[in-house]
Amino acid sequence: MSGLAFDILLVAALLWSAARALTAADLFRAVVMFIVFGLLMALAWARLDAPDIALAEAAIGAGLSGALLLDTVGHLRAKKNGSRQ
Amino acid sequence: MIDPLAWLILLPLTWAAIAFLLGPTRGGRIAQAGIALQLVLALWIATEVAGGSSRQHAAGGWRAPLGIELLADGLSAIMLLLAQAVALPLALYARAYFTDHPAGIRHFWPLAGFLLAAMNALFLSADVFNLYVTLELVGLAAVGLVASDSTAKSVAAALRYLFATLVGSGAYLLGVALLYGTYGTVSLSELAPLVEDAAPYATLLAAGLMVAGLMLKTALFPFHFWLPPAHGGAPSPVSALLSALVIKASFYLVVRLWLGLLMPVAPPAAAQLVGMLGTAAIVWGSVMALRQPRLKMLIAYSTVAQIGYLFLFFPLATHTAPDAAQSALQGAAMQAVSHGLAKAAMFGAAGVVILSTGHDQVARLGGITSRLPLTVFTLALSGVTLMGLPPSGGFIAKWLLIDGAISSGQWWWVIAMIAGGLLTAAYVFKILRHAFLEKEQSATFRRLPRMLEWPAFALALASLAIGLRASDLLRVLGAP
Amino acid sequence: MLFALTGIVLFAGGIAGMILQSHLLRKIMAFNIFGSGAFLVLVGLGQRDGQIDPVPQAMVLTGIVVSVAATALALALARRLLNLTGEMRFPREGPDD
Amino acid sequence: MKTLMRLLVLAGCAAFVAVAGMAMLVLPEPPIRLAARVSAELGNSGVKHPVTAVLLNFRGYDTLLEIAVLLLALLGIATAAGGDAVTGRRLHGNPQAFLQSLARLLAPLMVMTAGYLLWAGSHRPGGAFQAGAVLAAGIVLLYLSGLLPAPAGPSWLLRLGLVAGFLVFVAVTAVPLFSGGQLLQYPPDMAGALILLIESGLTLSLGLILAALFLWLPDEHEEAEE
Repeated sequence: MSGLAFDILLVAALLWSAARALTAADLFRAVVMFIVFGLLMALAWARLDAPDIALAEAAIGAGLSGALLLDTVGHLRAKKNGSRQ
Repeated sequence: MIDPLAWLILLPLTWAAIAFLLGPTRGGRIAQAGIALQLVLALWIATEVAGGSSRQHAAGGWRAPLGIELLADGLSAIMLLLAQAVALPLALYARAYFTDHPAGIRHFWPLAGFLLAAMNALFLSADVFNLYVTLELVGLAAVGLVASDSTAKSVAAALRYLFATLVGSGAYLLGVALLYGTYGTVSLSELAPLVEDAAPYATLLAAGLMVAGLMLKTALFPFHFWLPPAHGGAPSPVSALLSALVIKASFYLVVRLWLGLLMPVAPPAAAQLVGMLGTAAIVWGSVMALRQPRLKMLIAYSTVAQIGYLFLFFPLATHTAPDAAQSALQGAAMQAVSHGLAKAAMFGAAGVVILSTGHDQVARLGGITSRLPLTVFTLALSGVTLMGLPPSGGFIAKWLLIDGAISSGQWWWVIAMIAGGLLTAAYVFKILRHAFLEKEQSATFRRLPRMLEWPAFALALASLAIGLRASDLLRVLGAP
Repeated sequence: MLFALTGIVLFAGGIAGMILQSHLLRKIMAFNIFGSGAFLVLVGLGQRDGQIDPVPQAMVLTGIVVSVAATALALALARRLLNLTGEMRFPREGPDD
Repeated sequence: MKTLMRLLVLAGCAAFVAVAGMAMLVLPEPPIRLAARVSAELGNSGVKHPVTAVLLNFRGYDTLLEIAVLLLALLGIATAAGGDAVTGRRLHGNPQAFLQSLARLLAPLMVMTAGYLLWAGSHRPGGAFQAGAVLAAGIVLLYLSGLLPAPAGPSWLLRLGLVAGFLVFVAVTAVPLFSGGQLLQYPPDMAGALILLIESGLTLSLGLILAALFLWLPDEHEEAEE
């Protein structure tokens, strides 16, 4: 039963982080929420008895994609600041 | 010994990787050799299929449902033949084009190799998940090609195309997930009897998702928004590849799924709706083509219109008499083939015009008839196919489709097709009228290598000649 | 089954985000979210009786790699567009020169 | 107008969720059980971990195409970066000393982890993809700390490294065709060894590809043309 309760919490957190990633006004926050979403997905895969996917999601899904996105936000900010000066 | 199915996929994969290693110059040579070999393999498969034997291949030696099966039947054989037959002249054309105008050559050959491998794999696969992977391969290769001259315009077009294709394959993948959840397999041959026996709502939903996703990828009206900038803005050899072949790949897949899997669950109203979208595409694409000031954009909108004809297949073949369905399939296949050849020729000719005059404004084409007579001839011949005049392949295609419409008692599609033919004539004659005008004072023409004009002309000639040899093509298609 | 239903919601939300958001980075995140939704349906529905099924798991592994490839390509194109136009959204359709 | 559009899209998505949710809840038992077939054939697959067996044996052909997808993305990125050669990202300022010592410490560990994951893949979760990701992280770290020189354009050797794993995979796929077999059909007693061969090649190439996906993104100050 505690398994089910955990799953429901996990699903709620997943949906919340996805919604925030899509709607957060600040781009940086949105990307951070997206990485949180990726890590929660890894947890969901673990709950679905899929450790291989959990590993891949954490490393590639949240890790690499997150790094790519964060780097791009940084790039975007640098660009904005540069053009203002 | 040599299994043509497997080699049609492995050969382009290999030369694509080697072309990446060797760089553009030597890569181009190896690519041409590879495509020539592929054409031989495709001809081999077509002859075998016409002789009445379809070929199968179980990847890894595992049969479905555990493994992935490859299958070549009449429809696959024709599409394979079309892809290699268009690719070979285009490869010759591309080498000449990029020698003259090197922007965008850097990764052209490996991208084109992966694109061909992906399309061949798509035409041969009999496994819906494997088809998803091939769809993504086709999409990413095409996007890479669109972006290849990396100007703001082409990058924006590539990105728009990328998002469209990703949404399309996402919907397709969700459909696959629902099918797997319902039946426990992704093999087409295993799924077909199961779907016929029992179709819960999930199957219907999966069918809708897959067909809608593929329509987005085929740029059927109103999902065509991404096509004109992508096809009109890319370097000409790329435009030719995309317009002639890439959209046909996703169209082929809709037909394959419809005939082999989804027809029993498809409501007739859905087929009528698809036909109406096809009609809207014909009208809208042609009208927009007529209004384009640039030659390549005109040709790109013409593709939007010609896609419409392909989709008339669905109302004609769904829950109609067998002979009507038969002519509908034959008509759609002929349309795919003749449009593929003619459109590759047209974009090729447009590329010649751009390299020679430095622009592709339709209104400033005056004088090209005396300077580039072969290219004008190419435009005219491929125009004949698009309009559907005899004896072209386009004529046979439209004739078969009209036959299917009449024998299934759906005369209203005939009106759509005839109106489409007239509109096509309008934009083809717009090009020719300007081409035959006197040369403007300011216009300058550059001399071009011969290997630029001839491949495009050969393609245009083939689109006409295919009408004379239609019976051979239909024999390949008709085989079980 | 719970996860499969979540997958459907994520898919629909991701598609909505893809259509409604104009910023390219958000579109790319939306793509990843609806992709994850489809993956959850694939595994969640395949294992709805609680038995482990390695086939959809392997498919999702393939799918994740494909998504990352597409994400990286989309970001590269978006950054190139940013460098060329200074914006991270699609330029308005202008008249063709 | 815009709010209307937004409402329409959201309503459409909500309707889709309702319909799809209902359709999934009333789903009957699937008639085919692939999981059982995988366990039945696991003994002939050359590995003990079912996911690896599916990924590199039963559906290995999917995986071959998936590597092609990665290479394609890389080609697209190199194309989008523009210019005559990929210059890659440039380091701004000197990396701190602590980052360098951290990288010196972590890099060998990461190579070992990658090796372990690769080896583990045959009998438990892990495999070429996870190993490749760790390797890629190591390469990026070495690069960011300034220990690895920036690639001055994709040299012949680097390009070879990028496609080597793929070419090994294609070769293993093609070899059985010459003796009348099917593509990617392993002889049963060599399946384990061949899968390990493919995975080793892939780990190296995936590490490089994934790192390159990150390092080749177009950077801001290199646009001199036009």
